[in-house]
Amino acid sequence: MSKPKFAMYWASACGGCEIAVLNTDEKVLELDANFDVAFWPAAMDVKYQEVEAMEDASLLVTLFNGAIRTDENEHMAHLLRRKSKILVAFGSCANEGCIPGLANLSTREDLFERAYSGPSTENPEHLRPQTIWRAPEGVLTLTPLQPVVRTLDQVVEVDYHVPGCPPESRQIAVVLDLLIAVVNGAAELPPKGAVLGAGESTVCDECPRSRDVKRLTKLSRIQELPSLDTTTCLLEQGLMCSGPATRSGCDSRCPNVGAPCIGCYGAAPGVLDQGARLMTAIASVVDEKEPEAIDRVLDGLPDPAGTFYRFSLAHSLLRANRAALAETP
Amino acid sequence: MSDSFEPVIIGFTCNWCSYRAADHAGMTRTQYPPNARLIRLMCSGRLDPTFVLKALADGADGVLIAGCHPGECHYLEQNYKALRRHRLLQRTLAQFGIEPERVRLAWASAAEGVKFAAEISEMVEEVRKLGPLNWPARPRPLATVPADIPVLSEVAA
Amino acid sequence: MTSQQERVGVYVCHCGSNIAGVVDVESVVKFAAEELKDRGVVLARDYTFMCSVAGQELIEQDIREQGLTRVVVAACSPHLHEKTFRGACERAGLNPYLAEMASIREHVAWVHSGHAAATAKAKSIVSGTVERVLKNEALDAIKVPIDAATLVVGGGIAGLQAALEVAEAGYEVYLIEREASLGGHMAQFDKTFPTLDCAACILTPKMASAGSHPKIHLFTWSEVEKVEGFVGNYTVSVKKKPRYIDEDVCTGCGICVEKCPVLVVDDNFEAGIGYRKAIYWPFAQAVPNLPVLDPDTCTYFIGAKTKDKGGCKACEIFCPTVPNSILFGQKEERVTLKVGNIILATGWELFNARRIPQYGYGRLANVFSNLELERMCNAAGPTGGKIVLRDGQTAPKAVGIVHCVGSRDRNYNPYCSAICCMQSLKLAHLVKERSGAEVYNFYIDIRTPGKDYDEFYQRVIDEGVHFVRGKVADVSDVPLGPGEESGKLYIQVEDTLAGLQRRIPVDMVVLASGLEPRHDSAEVGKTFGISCSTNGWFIEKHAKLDPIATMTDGVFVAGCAQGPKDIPASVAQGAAAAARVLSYIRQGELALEPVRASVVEEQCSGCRLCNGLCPYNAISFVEERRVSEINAALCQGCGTCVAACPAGAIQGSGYSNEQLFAQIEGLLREVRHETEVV
Amino acid sequence: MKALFYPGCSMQKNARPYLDSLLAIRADIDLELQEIDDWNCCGATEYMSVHRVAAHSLIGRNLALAQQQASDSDVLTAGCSACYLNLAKTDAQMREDAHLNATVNEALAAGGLAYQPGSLKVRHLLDVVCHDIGYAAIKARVVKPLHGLKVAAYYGCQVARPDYDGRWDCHEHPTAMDQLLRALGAEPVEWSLKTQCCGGHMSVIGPEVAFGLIRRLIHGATQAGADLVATLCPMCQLNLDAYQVEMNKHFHSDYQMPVLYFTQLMGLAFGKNAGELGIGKEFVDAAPALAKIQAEAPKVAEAKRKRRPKPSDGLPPPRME
Repeated sequence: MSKPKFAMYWASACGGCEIAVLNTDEKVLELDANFDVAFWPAAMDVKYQEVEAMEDASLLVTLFNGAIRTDENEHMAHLLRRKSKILVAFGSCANEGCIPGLANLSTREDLFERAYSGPSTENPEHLRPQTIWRAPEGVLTLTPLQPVVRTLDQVVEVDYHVPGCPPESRQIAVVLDLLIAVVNGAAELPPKGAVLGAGESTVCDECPRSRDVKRLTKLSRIQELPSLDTTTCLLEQGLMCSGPATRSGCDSRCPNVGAPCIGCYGAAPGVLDQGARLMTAIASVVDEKEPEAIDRVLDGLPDPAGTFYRFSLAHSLLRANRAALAETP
Repeated sequence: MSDSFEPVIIGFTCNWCSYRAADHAGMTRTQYPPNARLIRLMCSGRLDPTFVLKALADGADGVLIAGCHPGECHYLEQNYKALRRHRLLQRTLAQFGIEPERVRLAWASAAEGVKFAAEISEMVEEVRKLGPLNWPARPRPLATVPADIPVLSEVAA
Repeated sequence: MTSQQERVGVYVCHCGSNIAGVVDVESVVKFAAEELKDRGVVLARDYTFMCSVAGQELIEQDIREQGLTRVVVAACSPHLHEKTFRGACERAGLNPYLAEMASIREHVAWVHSGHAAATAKAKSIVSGTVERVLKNEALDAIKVPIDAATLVVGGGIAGLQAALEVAEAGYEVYLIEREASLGGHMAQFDKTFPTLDCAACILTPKMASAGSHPKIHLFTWSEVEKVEGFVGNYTVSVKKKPRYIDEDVCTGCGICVEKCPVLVVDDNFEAGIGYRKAIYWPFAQAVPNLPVLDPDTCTYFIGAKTKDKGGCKACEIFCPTVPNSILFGQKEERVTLKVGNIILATGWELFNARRIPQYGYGRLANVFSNLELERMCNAAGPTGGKIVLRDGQTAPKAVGIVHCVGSRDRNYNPYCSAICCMQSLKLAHLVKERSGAEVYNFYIDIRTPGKDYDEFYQRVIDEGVHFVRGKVADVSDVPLGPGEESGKLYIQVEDTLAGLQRRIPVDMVVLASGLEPRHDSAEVGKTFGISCSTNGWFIEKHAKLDPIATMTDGVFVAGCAQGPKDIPASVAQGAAAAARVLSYIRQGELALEPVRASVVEEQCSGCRLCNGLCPYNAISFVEERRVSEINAALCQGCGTCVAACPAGAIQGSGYSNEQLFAQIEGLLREVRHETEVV
Repeated sequence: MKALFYPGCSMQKNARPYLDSLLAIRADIDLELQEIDDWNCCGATEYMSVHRVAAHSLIGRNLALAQQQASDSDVLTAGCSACYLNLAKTDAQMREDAHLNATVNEALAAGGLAYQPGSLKVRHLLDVVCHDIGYAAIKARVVKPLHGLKVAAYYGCQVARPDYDGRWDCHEHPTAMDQLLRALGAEPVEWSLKTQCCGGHMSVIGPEVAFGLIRRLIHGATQAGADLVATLCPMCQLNLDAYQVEMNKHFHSDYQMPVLYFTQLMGLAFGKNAGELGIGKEFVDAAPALAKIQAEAPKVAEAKRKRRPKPSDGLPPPRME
């Protein structure tokens, strides 16, 4: 019997998810032993045309990482959906837009302006990337940037979600073990739509720091604090920690080493909008009553949307800035 | 923007003051524009910013949050939580390009039907001036992928 | 459960023409029946009066015969008839919390006039309510036991009446009075209108019975500091201010008062026109019969504060009791009481006429307030009942009584103080009877809507009292021309009946200052969890149908604290409040709305963010399991923690996220659009 | 403190002592006045009832010029009550009435001007002196306290009412000037007629009506034991002072109540000489009254220990608190 086929694809993302899979060490060998790796651009040379030539649903499972930012991303999402029995939104980008999703607060023009005419760019001719370039050697094409970043499940149906930026290697191993077990008939697939490789509570559940009632009178950035207490809750020390509103599963990696959680595992189960949960939670414990005094505390959060929606913007209720959305067809 | 634009406003009111202020406006036959549709909460402290985001994302042009006057909350001081959330929400919404007039916080006691009506009238006019928000709906994927996916090189060309 | 499995019945009420006159009821019914069919609406009906017995039976019948699992009644405000329709559901075997009301009368028909827009709004409200009710869950009312002990705050006539009624029924009453004696304002009056019986004669027996009643525990010179808990189970913290008197030893002989050498103006009981000692009785018939020492004027206390040594101590020296009753070192005490219900009868304050400087009060010697004149008329007052000018001797030959001072005036208080017309007529009668002076009343309208009140007005007219209809512009001691006599007070008024300006010279002006809420009524309201109207009076639960209860269950109002009223109305309201409390006590337990928050432990990470948000301290942290927990008995259901939980781990019954999200979607039905990616 | 200044016509002529005394004291109280260049008549009290739009436009021109010339301060002050009220009224009504605003600005546009209502803070001079300079700063400048001088503070009808921006403690019975007088060392008397009418232009149109009103004020001040009346308005000063003589003739009376501007009293307390302050130009000679303060201020006798009240003294006296 031939081995079931496995694919992994990298759309708009940094590549960290790919590294995280490799970081599972010998688990990759087990993967190879149980699957026929049919398509994995980061690991092997396969052309898109070869994927297009595959039979529909011939891939058992595809781990899709990266957001949908370009026409090419969208095309590959459709293609892989078609060729895969199980499509997994793998990592924060595919699930909720992640850091690339933050670009949704700006229009494409703003982004180009920043990238190609910003203070650190030398570009006196105001060159901009072109989608088609006719060179003497032939026509070069570059996939067009879409108006906003979308998540995989806003483009195609997704079977499972593995959150994290990147997903913890320990958790990836759990997911791979599950897949291998399913292939060998030792386990059944969880219900469609399930979140794999994560906990059911929030980061605080795993965070060892001691905690008390919260009364925020000042919010600081970490570099502004002279020192940090190593054992008490970071939020209580005035740091914006996203832990209370972020799905558990990472073993509270960041708070463990004194860095506040930035929310990469996304919203807790059943939550519609992670940013709104952070917003309401933080605002609720501001210990002031007068509007001016409240504002003074909130001034400690210079970029609320970027803070609360650092990872989940593209998947949030509003998804993007109004001007950027206005460019969508 | 056309003159006939009638904004749709979702109003979140508390059971003790602002919802009763709306009742009071009724009892005193205080007329105000019919653009606001009210939802009763027990307290403005129940106001979850998610409600506001959802209302705006689902087609409302504005959201009114109304509670008891500061210091007069039926639950002692929960309306201050609404105040804080509103201020943070406003800061966040600004980054999404949503004008502050679209999300108004108002205080009205059970006896202030006239004030409540005036708040709605003012807000309707302000939002009318801003024009429709018309937030694009969340994309939902089709259950099936089209059978004929074009070859990528053709898409790019 | 999905909407397909639910069977929703929608009922649209005409409310006579109240709703149907503006909203196209038929169209709303059609909308519900056709467009909301796929949402689970299996029948939609309209009816003239849904709240009528027939209307309710309609619902009951449909539940039984059509198998409705959810009910929506589009009618008036839920504050009026939610209970009615829930009752109908319950009778038909449907959990009452599976019914919802859509307010299309108060929120639509009564406030909008355009038929099309009003009908469209009514439809969206119905749609929102249908979506919401689909997410409703069957709930059971929460039962709480009622502590039979009752707190009455305020020892004026309204509070006395309430306390006596509850105590007579055999239940404990704690009666708290801020002043040193029971009696309130009524004790200051001489006669009461319209019968002119003496206030003391009818009040003091009540004070005495309250003072000696075995079931009434008196706390005078005391104030309520903190109230915690909820109906049936309040914990009240009372501050007892020091009297500097040993209450257990003092016999009330009065030697200390007699010997005290310090005489100060009594701004309280004597309203500023009489004197008292530094140690004093509030008044002769005070209950309890104990003096009180005022450390701000007592020579000993002033000396102790400024020169590190006391002085005088005459009271202590002459006190005949053993041990000595004078306790210079007495301190404030705090007492904690457990009660089931609270009656607030905190009364009123007099409008400060200095705020209208053109009337000269506080500046011109012979301009008096009505309360000052009450004391002047009183045989036990500073002038022994004689009507005299400021010099204490001269009888006035002409007296002007200015009505509506601070009342019915947009610059001060817009409301009618209700009692000042009758009080002014009474004072006019007494002044005329005692001094023979000419008496002029300057009024806007004379309001005498009580039993035998207008008869009294006619009597005063017959006695020769003058009535000038017009608002007084100015009271001045300066004559306008050489034709006017010096030494008089001139009342400048437009006589609107004669159509001319008048300047009437008098010797004495009496300002019928209106009633105002206590200066700290907002704070007191906050302590007891109730609110004040824009004018500062405590808000009753319903202006007509429940002028006794408040929005806070178990807290009732009586007397002028709720709004200006005369003695009979105060007594009636005091008794009514007592009856309401007795009804609760007899029921033994109360059913409360099952709107409560609860923590889903599996989702709670124990971040403790919610812990400080509850004003009732219902949220606690369980160290062993590292989760937060909500005490359902303490939770009042505001939902603040539900909205604040960052993990979405707190659920709110009755107002769940699912219900509210669904309602938002339903309300936005016609503007909501979902695009699909192609 | 800097302010734009609208002098108005009275201060140029009959109320010259008001202007002179103001100029004499402005350095002492650190008040820098920038006169509006090319100002015109305020329309006095009558024009508004003759033609509302024209009157507002006339005043609007002054406001527009002031707005145009404003550099460091948005405060526009006037010493004359009528000038002040007209400026304040036009500003307030233009703020409230969009139609009027448009009409006035249309008229102003013909002269190349425009006024944005609300852009200036229109304030009476007394308001600026009492509330911006402040009593403490004034008291600190006093070198010759007016001890022993009893003064009736007279505000007239136009300053405290209708009080568009809520600047006065009480409309019927204001106390700002009383407090100012106290800061100068004088003793303000308590009297009923602080904001009663002085007769205005009735002294010209219907003198008998004016005489009655003037007499009442002068009698009231006399009855209250005042040595002189302090005023803040050229019209009031003119009526009470110049027409006092006529009034005496009319009633066969012999009141001698001097009427000075509050700025003149400030000047005296600041040690300026009377001539510099325009004192001496008044009809009713202020010299006898001012003689009280020429001498060394009488030593205030050590207050005798207050006698304990006895009920036989009559009822306790009335109090303002």
